[in-house]
Amino acid sequence: MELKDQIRINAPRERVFAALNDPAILKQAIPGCESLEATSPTDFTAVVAARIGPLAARFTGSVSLADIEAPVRYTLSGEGKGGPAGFAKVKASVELEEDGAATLLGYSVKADIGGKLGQLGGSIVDRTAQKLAGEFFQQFDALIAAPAEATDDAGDSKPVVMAQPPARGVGPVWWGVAAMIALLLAWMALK
Amino acid sequence: MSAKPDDRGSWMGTRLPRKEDLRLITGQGKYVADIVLPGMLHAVFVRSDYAHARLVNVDVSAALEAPGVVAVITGEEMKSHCRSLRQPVLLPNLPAKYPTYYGLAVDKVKFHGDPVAMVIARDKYQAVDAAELVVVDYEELPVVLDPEAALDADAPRVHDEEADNLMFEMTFTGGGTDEERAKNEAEVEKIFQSADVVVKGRFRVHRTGTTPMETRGVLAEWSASDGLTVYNTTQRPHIDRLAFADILDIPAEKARVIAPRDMGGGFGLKAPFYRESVVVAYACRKLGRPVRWIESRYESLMNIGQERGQINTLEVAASKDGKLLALRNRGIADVGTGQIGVYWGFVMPFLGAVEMPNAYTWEAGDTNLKVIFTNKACLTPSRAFGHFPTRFAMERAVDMVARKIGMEPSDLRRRNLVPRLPYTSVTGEYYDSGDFLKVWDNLMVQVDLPAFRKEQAEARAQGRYLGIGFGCGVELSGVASELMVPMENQPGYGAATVRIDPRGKVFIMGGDAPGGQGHETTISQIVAATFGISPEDTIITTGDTGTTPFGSGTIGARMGSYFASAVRKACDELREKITHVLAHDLGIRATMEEFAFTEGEVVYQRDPSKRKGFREIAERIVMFPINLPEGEVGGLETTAFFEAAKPMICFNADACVVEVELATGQFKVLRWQTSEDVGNVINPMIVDGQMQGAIIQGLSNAIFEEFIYNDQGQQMTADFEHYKLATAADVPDVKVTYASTPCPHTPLGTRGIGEGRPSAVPGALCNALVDALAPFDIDITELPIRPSVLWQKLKAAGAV
Amino acid sequence: MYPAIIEDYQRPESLQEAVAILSGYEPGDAIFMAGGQSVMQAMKSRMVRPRCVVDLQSIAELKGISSANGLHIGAMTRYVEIAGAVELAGANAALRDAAQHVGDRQVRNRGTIGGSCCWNYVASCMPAVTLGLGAIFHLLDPQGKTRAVQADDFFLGPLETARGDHELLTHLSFETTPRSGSAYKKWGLVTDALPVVGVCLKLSLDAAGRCSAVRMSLSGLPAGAQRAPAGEAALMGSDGSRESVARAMEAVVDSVECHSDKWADAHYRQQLIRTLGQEVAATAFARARGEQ
Amino acid sequence: MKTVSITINGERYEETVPARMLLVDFIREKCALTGTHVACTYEGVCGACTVQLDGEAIKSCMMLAVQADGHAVTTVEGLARGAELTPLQQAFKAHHGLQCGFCTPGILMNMSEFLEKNPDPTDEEIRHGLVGNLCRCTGYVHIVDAVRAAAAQIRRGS
Repeated sequence: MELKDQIRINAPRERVFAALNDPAILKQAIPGCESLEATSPTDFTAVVAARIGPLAARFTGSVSLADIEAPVRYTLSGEGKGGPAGFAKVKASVELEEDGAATLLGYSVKADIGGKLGQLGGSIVDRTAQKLAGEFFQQFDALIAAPAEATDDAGDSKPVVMAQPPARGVGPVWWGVAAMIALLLAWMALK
Repeated sequence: MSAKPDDRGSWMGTRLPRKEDLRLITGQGKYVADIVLPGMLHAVFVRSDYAHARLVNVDVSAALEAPGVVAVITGEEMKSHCRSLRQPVLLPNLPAKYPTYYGLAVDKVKFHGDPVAMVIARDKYQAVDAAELVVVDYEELPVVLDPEAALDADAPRVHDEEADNLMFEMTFTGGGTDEERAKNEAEVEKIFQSADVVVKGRFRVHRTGTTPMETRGVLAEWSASDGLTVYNTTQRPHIDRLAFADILDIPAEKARVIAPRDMGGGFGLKAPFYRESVVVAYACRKLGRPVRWIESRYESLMNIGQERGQINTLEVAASKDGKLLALRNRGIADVGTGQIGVYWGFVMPFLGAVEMPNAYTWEAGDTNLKVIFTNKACLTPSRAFGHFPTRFAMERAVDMVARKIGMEPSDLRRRNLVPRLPYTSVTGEYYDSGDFLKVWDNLMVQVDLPAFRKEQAEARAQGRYLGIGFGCGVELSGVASELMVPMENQPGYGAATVRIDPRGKVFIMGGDAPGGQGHETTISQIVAATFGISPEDTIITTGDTGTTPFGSGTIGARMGSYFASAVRKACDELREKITHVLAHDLGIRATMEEFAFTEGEVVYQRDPSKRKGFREIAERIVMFPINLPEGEVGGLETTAFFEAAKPMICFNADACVVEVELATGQFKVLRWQTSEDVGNVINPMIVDGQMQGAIIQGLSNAIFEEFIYNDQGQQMTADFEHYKLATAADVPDVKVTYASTPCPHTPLGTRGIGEGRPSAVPGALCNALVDALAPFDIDITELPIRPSVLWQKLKAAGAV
Repeated sequence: MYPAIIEDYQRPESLQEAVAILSGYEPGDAIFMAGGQSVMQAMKSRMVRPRCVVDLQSIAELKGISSANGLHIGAMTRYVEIAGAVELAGANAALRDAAQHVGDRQVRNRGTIGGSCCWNYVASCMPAVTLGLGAIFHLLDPQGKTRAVQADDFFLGPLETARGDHELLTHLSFETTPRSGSAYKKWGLVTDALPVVGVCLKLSLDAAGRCSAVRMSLSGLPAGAQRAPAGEAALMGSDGSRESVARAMEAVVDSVECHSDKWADAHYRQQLIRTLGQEVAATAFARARGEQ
Repeated sequence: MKTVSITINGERYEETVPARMLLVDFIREKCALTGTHVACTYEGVCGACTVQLDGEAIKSCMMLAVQADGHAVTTVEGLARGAELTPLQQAFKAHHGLQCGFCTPGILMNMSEFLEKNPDPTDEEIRHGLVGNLCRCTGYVHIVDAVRAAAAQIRRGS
């Protein structure tokens, strides 16, 4: 499965990159994220309790970062294990581009799923992954763009959630995790 | 409803309802999953999620702690306690790379579904619970899936110990030396250069198979005194017995295999020797308790039943008046891991290549086959063993020639059928007997082609697209030792023990193991006809190595050819003895031929007042063996063997009519008509059923079924929601007719039938579709053929 | 295979009892079992591992079709009953079209309309048909409060619905509009398989025989049951001519996302939308005119 | 564990079983009625386990045993009365409607209810009725013949 898109985030590039490195923000943005921990400067684990409709599962993912070129780009590879359900592997790259005061965030993800997860995932894998990626971005945008909007007097202000400065070296784990959850959910979404 | 013997009092050729049926329609059948032994444990396999990975660690500690768990077996344990499955008894005498492998994966997993561990628990639900707790640490390796790419020098290797992924290569034409083959290639090339017409296609057939409704099952028990007894869903119990003994290092007399009397279909899938059986047998010996494994459908679809899977690049040269001249084929078979004993995945494509020339005469041929390892499940035999793909290619190519020269495909076929037998094909296959033209002409009478062409034209004028398609096939009627010994390292002869008891009841023991073909009924008819008794008075036992004579199993249409012939031979030996004693008792000099066995009596035909009841003479010989002719002893039991000097064949031809809806490419098979040479028919009802079943399997394979691996080698079709079998509402009625020629090489003139029968189907079907859409000039060279594919072709041709 | 351990099984006899049992569990830990023809697949493959199964079979109020005061169908009404219900004509005949071809006889003898809609599998018929017919879903919560949800708001995407964790779907209600007809047809590779694509159409005719109201929905696509507003707009005013239907279906094809899988590629799905659209339109118009 | 009481072929079975036990396992293992078969994993597509629940054909692998508590189940063992086969069973024998017999019990249980609902079916209706029962041996031809013949026999008899 491949996902590729570019989205516009209402915040300057440095800030977007920093937010992508902020476990607190990411934890809030990732649907169902229970924990997000760095095990080394470039390795992270996350536990996500995913739920779709009647189905629920807990999923453990690990992600490694490479080619970090702040605040422009990085790549990551991750693997998620769903126990007897199978596994998911993710390779992703992201690139941030300045667009005035905002940032264009381009991403491409290649994910492979295996075991029962993939066999029963069928054709709705992409859709579910896209949906979750969409949810993530919506939340992410809301979390980091809100202060800027507030200062712009741009209507309803949203709560400022950015509570603490980015932890050093914590990378954009959301990628792998979001895609992996998506895959897990796709697996579960089958009859 | 009960059938009667014919006018001569014979049961041969009658539509006798089956002896098997009463127990099966009342729920009294005993399949392997119905057998329960005291203290029986349940086994579940943990299988690889990866198509290719190194096994870093298999942690069974949590599983061992789980409720109800008795043991967990790993590959390391199997390797240190048992031999590999690469045992001489399971190795063909053909030059191929034979991987060494064990009951469970060791070091590496090589396909998605490779067994890694086996969990044994007191309760089957608990066994599944515990299997989830086995933690396997994999180090993923790159996969090789495309058989052509697998030959690249830098392709990942499926088996580390081999230099490359080329398992087997053979040229089937031209002779034994490189020089002879090169000369042949040049000669074939010359024919192609000068031929009026040449057609060429890359004919790809997907992975599909036959999928019996009963999955595999193994129940093994161990006793210190008797050794190992295995109830196994197998078509060849006697070979299995030797394999168990060799692999587990058990004295052969302490190994017994019983194929349950009721087996839910085999179709070749149950003919190999499987590694799971070894693990179950090992576990029962280790634990001293019976262990049973019943395969889930999920496992079955991931591990076995995958066949076909070939790409044949076939060229045919012909003259403009429709004479087929030469064929040239380059075959590629994607064999998967090659890790299935007896067949090793490559024996099927091997035979498929041999059978490619089909029933046509050729001046020359040049055929080569490469069989290639990939990270997929090993091909397993399935009915139409290896030649479903080659025959698809040939039957399509023949139609392509006909279209190119503007000839009716049926006329072109008839013109090129081997006119007289025996005949040896360009690949060296011997066709012993029969009359292909008679079979063909019968088909054409059934079909009435001129009437169809008229119907087709009228329909087309109304915007309806009907088409007719033909196909035919030479099939092996059993497999002679001449072919079996090199191909499977096993004998081809048929063996039967026949015993008559003092009540005149006849017991027949055979080493084969049927799975629904109706052996009990068919054999009872032969025996009844031979002794002039009722089929009710016969008892057939198969499948138990402890009580039956050695046999190679129920494979390759051996029933009507070899087993039936052995039974007849054994009966004849007993008739000889009976008439010898009877003549002595009657005080006459008479030969066996002068007696008739009829209606429960043995009658001296020159003086019918001289007669004796079959039961009485049986009782006399078995129970009162005194005053016998000189040199004769009491008892009525013998074992006979039947072997044909040369391979034997049967022949069939198909025609089908389809209708295609242009707007969607959806099509319906309206009629399916066959013509068969099956030799003398023992029970036409059973033969009809075999043919109908085979043809529908062929259709289901060609249209609905497909084993799919994704680009990571993940098997994506492991349940019946994803691997679609045809339902009753998806397939046509099948009308079977006969134009038989008795086989001169079997005592009853019978031929074995059914094994190869699906192979004519995909060609006939696709020929009909192409015929229906002739105005748009489309072609079909790949299977499966589905509405979406047909619609794309119609769209590309501008039809929609 | 076999379900994971189920700690408890309950078979309540009243609606209140049913919602009360479920409310005693964390979301997802207890599930309602209707006909079970989807849930059992999920439990046997261990994708769903409920602690408690609440079997709805003994609640009489959940069963049956009533047309006394508008059309009501109990959530536990089985396909076999819907398939044979002669009162489902005209505006709601599509329910029968669908129910007659769900799965197989055995599935139709167990499977229910409510179970199917609450499961909302990505490729299934009943969600699309109830959406196409504009059904209203009636939900009951543990406090005894009921609420009615329009089909458009009920289906949130594959496997997700507006039903709250502790709510029970009690019944569905449908409009019985005069001079209306509906139809549903799907295509799958084998007979009565899950839809590769299915089209549901419901329309009402004015005095001149032209479409005055239309709802159209699709099944089998990655979005799950979905409306086809472009097709609806294009069909307004149509007299049912092949040309007008063709235009409408082309609008649908242009506006929905089709996917490729092993059964059919995206282009073929689009073609099925066109051809099935013609078939259901012919039937729906005929039914609206009272011809069927 | 739950104690259930299920009447199978007229005989009441009271057993204490885990809630997760499938009805088909109850029938096969608790009651030792092994005529009902299993041929798929979780998908419930093959129909080999078809029994009748209160007279209606259902797949016993798609139901928990506890759900059948208080109900009446008929399995293939309950079709014949003693030695007397039903017309459908007789027709399957007479028309060679089975080969390996693995799918047959499920087909008999489905078709016997089908014929009660539709005593005079067309071939197309028979084939449609059989969609929930996969058979790999026969190609369905003789099965359709048998059901058609049984229908005629039942109509003549009543």
